[in-house]
Amino acid sequence: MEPELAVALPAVGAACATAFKPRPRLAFASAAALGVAGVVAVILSRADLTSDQLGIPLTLSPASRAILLAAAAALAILVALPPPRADRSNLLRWGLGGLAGMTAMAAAPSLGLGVIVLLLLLVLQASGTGHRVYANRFRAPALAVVLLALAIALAAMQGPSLLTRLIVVCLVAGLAAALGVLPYMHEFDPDEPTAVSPIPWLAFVGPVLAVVVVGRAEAMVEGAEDAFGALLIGLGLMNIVVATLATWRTSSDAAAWRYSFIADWGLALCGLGLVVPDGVGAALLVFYSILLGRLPLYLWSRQSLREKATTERPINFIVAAALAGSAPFAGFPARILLLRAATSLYWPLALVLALSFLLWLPGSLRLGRTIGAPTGRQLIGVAVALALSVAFGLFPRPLLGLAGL
Amino acid sequence: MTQLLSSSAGDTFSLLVYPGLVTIGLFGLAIEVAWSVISRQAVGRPTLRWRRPPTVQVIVALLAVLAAVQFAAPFNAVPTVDRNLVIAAIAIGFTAWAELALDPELVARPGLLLVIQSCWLLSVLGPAIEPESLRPQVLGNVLVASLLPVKVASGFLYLLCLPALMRLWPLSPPAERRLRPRFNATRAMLWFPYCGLFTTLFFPPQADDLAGVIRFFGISVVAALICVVIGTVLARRGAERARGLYTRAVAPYAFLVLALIVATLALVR
Amino acid sequence: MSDVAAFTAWLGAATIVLADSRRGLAAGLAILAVGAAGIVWSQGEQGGAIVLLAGGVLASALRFTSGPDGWGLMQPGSTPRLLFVVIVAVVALWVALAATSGGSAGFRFAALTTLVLLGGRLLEAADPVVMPTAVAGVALVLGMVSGDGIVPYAVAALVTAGVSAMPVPAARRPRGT
Amino acid sequence: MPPIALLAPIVLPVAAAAVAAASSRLGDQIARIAAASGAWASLGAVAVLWIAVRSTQELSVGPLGFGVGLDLRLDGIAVVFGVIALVPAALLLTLQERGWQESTVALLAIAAVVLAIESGNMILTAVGGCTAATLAVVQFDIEDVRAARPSWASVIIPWIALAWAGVTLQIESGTAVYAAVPVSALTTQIFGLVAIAALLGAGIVPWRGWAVGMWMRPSLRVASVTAATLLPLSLYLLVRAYELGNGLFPQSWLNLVLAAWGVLVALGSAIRAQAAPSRAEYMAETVQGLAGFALMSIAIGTAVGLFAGLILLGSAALVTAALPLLPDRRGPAALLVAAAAAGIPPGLAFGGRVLGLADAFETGNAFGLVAVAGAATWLVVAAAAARSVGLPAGRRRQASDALALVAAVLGVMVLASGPAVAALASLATDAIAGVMALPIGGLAADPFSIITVSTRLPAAALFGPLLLLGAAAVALSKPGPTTTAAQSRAPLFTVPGIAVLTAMRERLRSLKVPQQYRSLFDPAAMEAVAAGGRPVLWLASLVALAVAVTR
Repeated sequence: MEPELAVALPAVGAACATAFKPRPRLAFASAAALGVAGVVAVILSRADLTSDQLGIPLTLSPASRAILLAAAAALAILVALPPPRADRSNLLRWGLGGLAGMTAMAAAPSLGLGVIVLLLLLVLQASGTGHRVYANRFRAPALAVVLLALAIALAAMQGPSLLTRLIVVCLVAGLAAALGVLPYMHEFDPDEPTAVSPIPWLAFVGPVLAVVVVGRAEAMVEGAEDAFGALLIGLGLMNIVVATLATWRTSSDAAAWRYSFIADWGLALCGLGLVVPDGVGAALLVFYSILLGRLPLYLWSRQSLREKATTERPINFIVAAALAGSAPFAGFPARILLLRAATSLYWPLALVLALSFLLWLPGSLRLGRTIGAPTGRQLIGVAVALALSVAFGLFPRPLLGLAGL
Repeated sequence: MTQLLSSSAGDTFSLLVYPGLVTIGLFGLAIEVAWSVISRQAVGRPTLRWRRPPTVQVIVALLAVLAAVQFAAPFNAVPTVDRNLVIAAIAIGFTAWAELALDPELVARPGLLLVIQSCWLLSVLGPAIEPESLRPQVLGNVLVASLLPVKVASGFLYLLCLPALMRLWPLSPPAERRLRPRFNATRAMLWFPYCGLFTTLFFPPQADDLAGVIRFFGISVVAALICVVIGTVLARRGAERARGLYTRAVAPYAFLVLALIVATLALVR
Repeated sequence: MSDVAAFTAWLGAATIVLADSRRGLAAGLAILAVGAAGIVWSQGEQGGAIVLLAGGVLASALRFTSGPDGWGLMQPGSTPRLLFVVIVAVVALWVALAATSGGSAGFRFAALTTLVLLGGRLLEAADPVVMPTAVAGVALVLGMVSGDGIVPYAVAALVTAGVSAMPVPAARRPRGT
Repeated sequence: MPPIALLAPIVLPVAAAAVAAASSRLGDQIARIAAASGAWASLGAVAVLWIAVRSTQELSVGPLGFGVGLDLRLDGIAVVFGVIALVPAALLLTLQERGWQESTVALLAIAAVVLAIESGNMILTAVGGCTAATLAVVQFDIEDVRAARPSWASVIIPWIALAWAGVTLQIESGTAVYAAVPVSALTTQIFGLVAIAALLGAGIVPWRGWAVGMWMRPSLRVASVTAATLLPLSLYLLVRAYELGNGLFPQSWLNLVLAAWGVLVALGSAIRAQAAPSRAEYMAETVQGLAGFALMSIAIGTAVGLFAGLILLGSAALVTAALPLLPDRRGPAALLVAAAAAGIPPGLAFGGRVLGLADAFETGNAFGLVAVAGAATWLVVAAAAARSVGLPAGRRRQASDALALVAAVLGVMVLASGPAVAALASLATDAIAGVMALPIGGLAADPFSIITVSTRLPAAALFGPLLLLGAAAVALSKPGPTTTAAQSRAPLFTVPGIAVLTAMRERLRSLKVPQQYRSLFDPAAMEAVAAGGRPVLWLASLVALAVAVTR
């Protein structure tokens, strides 16, 4: 019963937050209580437990479960220490809605059902009040859904090996389009509320979606695993190089933050493409650092981004180091795992990756400055994010163990 | 501890008396007089009344004695195994720079001096590369045919560099613009280190007897006199000729010696 | 039967591609639902077919209630869309009959042609009413291709109806990046 | 001594950093006291741990999750490098005025350096080193964000290279634990990565790198602590490479190349020093010069050479601690520190250089040529030091007389400890024996002399009396006249070709895309296309991906 509850409770929580909007306290209390209950259900949904209460077997894989917990933790941090001008119940509404969808995608027995849930999430997000044209908000995720659906349809057919390779293309391109990484970047408006911007695809829903798609893809790309890995690595490298340089050089600080998420995704895609456990572990650590580091820091920087206030205080440099993936922060062990995975497969790839790690530095210095001079709850939040990053950077074993690695 | 005290006593005697401070002083005084005679300059009278010596002379003296005790001089109390060519070469090399640091008025053209000193260092250490030994007496004893060309070439380079290193060239330092000659105590303390090292490196070590002592100091005096003669000739030819000799002749010759050392190394291996 | 259903599904998707107003879009969605349900029925999933048809028809009814009035079929400037519809049909037919096997040819044709047509419509459209209609169609097709047991069909049907029930926010001029 | 105590040298500075940060509201003095206490406590912990057992101690806490365990190992060589890194760092944190933020970050950096040195495996060393390098950059920016500092990339590259070497070792031999890696696993490629880490980790390069440039900052607080910790840490990697190779590098030519590189570094530093327009710029080269000689000595590949390298690193540590304490004005302190760095006999740097050069000669072959070059470089160093006495100060820093006195005392310590070099050798024998075989008869037969292949260095018997005589004679002597700065400013010599190289570099830097082609390389336009959410681009990408995969 746990997976069903893990989906239903946050969904009901989001619904309560919406329904009780006129009474913010009640909305917050009910959504928070149901959200906590949903997280408990996720914790209780072990990989070896399959529930069939609704007529379909629902299971949470260890990796999905670990990322769901990290996403829930990120949401909890953001609700406990909300960014300036952010409404807690609104944060909860969007966060719990996303969490319910992510859990449903992760628990779904087939990729098809997962994609249907993805489609629902995309419609829900597009229905929010944003600054971008409605069609533009819709377009890229909808393309992702179509491409993934095409992959499922092609997988249901038999044919020449070319067919499997087309499935590979549809899966990888669909995943990239859903995330909004290169070459399928979503349109971005710096002034748009984060919940309806492309950021949630990159920083909240994306990790679970990637784990689900890559996990389900194994059966669909039989015989073309090499092409699947190579395509993921190729896209990953392209995203690393372009996005790190763009983070450094782009004119808008908010856009720089968006590119920095994409650059991290480059690392994750390389890790997923390397298919060995070290690569997957690296990708998971990148996901953790996105969810528990980069996303909260981005949200806490929004105020100073609006005010265009950049400072050069110690906290800015330490945040920059954390964002750059330097030791002792969480990015460094991810990079070490990636290096080992790449070296074990093809050492020139490790060389390219090692050199690419340096591209994070200039952009991260820029992003660190945009945090401004945090005070009060923001300062506590930044300190918590940095502390978590150091803890995972020095001792990531519990996180990887949680994901079954 | 007893061993330490006894060897310290021996080394202290070597530093202070033979072949150290006293020997350096007497040798230097003699050669300075000879230089003044040959170059027809009145030697300045050393002032015999006690006065505090300038720091520069003290430092130069210390470096000189440190170098001198490394020599293969007969009756040297420092055990042969304790002598080290690098210590001797570097200690002598430091003397010029002690002067620049503590009394820059005494140093003419330090840049050129550095070039010449490098050439001299090559002539001192070059012959030690193939034997792979730093014992001065071992290097003096090298008479292997295949190593002799390097030894001879290095010895010649050593003699060419010596007048410049002893400031016998006509490039007068800023402080020498006075008419009345003065006794150059600093230079006097350098005669034995340079000439003794030449004898040690390029001639077989002498036995610990009177004949050995006479031969050792005889060769050193001859080296000093050759230096004095070259210096006199340079002084007559003028500053420009001297500078030309060292920049256009000695430095290229040093490269030739280096090439010879490398070739010998390659051939012997 | 599956061949007729496949043709119907293509017709529904083609109608969604060629229509710009609520009547046309609703009709397209309904026809697509019939075609998809037919395909599912032909695979022996009668329950799923009924659920899918119900979801599609409900979505079509909801679409009928909102959006610009009229049919808006093949309005001036829609020739490229017409060509697109025909070319996709021909290519999908070749792929379904000559290049692939497994399942019925009707299923293969219907899946490929509807997904490509609806995908093309999603990329090309700018109207806030067209997008959810095309997405609802995609949900129907997703139910058709991934259904296994009644639940996936029910979920797909619910999502199809839900998407059409979503309010369409008024579009604003984009700012910033 | 329980193995868990091996954490103490790392935990103590971290705890002190926490105290320093917590006491921020109480003013910087408390933080300064905490910083000093933390650094000294770490040093004390290392000393106590070693003295209590006098043998290698190990602690394995278990896997950390990224393929390595928290393996700590305190052996002799780790103790030696720990002391060399911690003594100057502790001195500087005690004597220099620092804000609480700087003190906190400096303590964390020190803890990271100790972790890197105590680490039992290469990857953990890389983590510690990368942390220390990152925190050094943070310190530089806290101190003065406008002043020139090492680029972040340049200090991170070596540690990424080391991490790569570590994971390659894991793949090829199953482990990166120093004590467990099979000798055959240290291939030339892996050693190349370790060497890159060692050379770039402390900026040991012949040109004017960040290791020299950081000494030109208006304030030397962070530069001194960074040099004190990162220089020994970097050369420590080469020593560990000896341990991995059972006392040898994978190929003997690697020893020669590294030794030659060391001489080149020292020569480059000496050439810049002899042309320095100010004393500040001269002093900026002193540590680099010592580092070059230390590298040359360590690279020779013998126990004597390694010991000489350690002696030179020790001298560099004391000079590093003295440099930021020197006042601008000329005086005995500056003279003593310059003399100590230049290797005036019978100082510690003199003994180290003599041993290194002698060892190179006795190793034979091309090492003899390297030794001749090293000796010539030493004379250039001496000339530069002599010239520096008359140079203008070049910086406007105020240093109290008390600090100047401490600097002078440190200079005297370097100059006066030459006679003790043999005693140090007998202390370091066990440490050196842990990484390479000692010569027959050991390094030092007794605490008074050091045995090399062809000679014996009678450190106590010769240098002792010379030191006493020198001290007495200098005390009785009369200082000479002072120089005029104008004379001293002229370089002793200029290297031909330098001007041409500089001009070429400037020309390369000034190269730009011609105006008419700039539109082709407009990043903003490219970004607009990529980020515009354009379906045409997406479809084109889809086709490209399909073509790429189906070919």
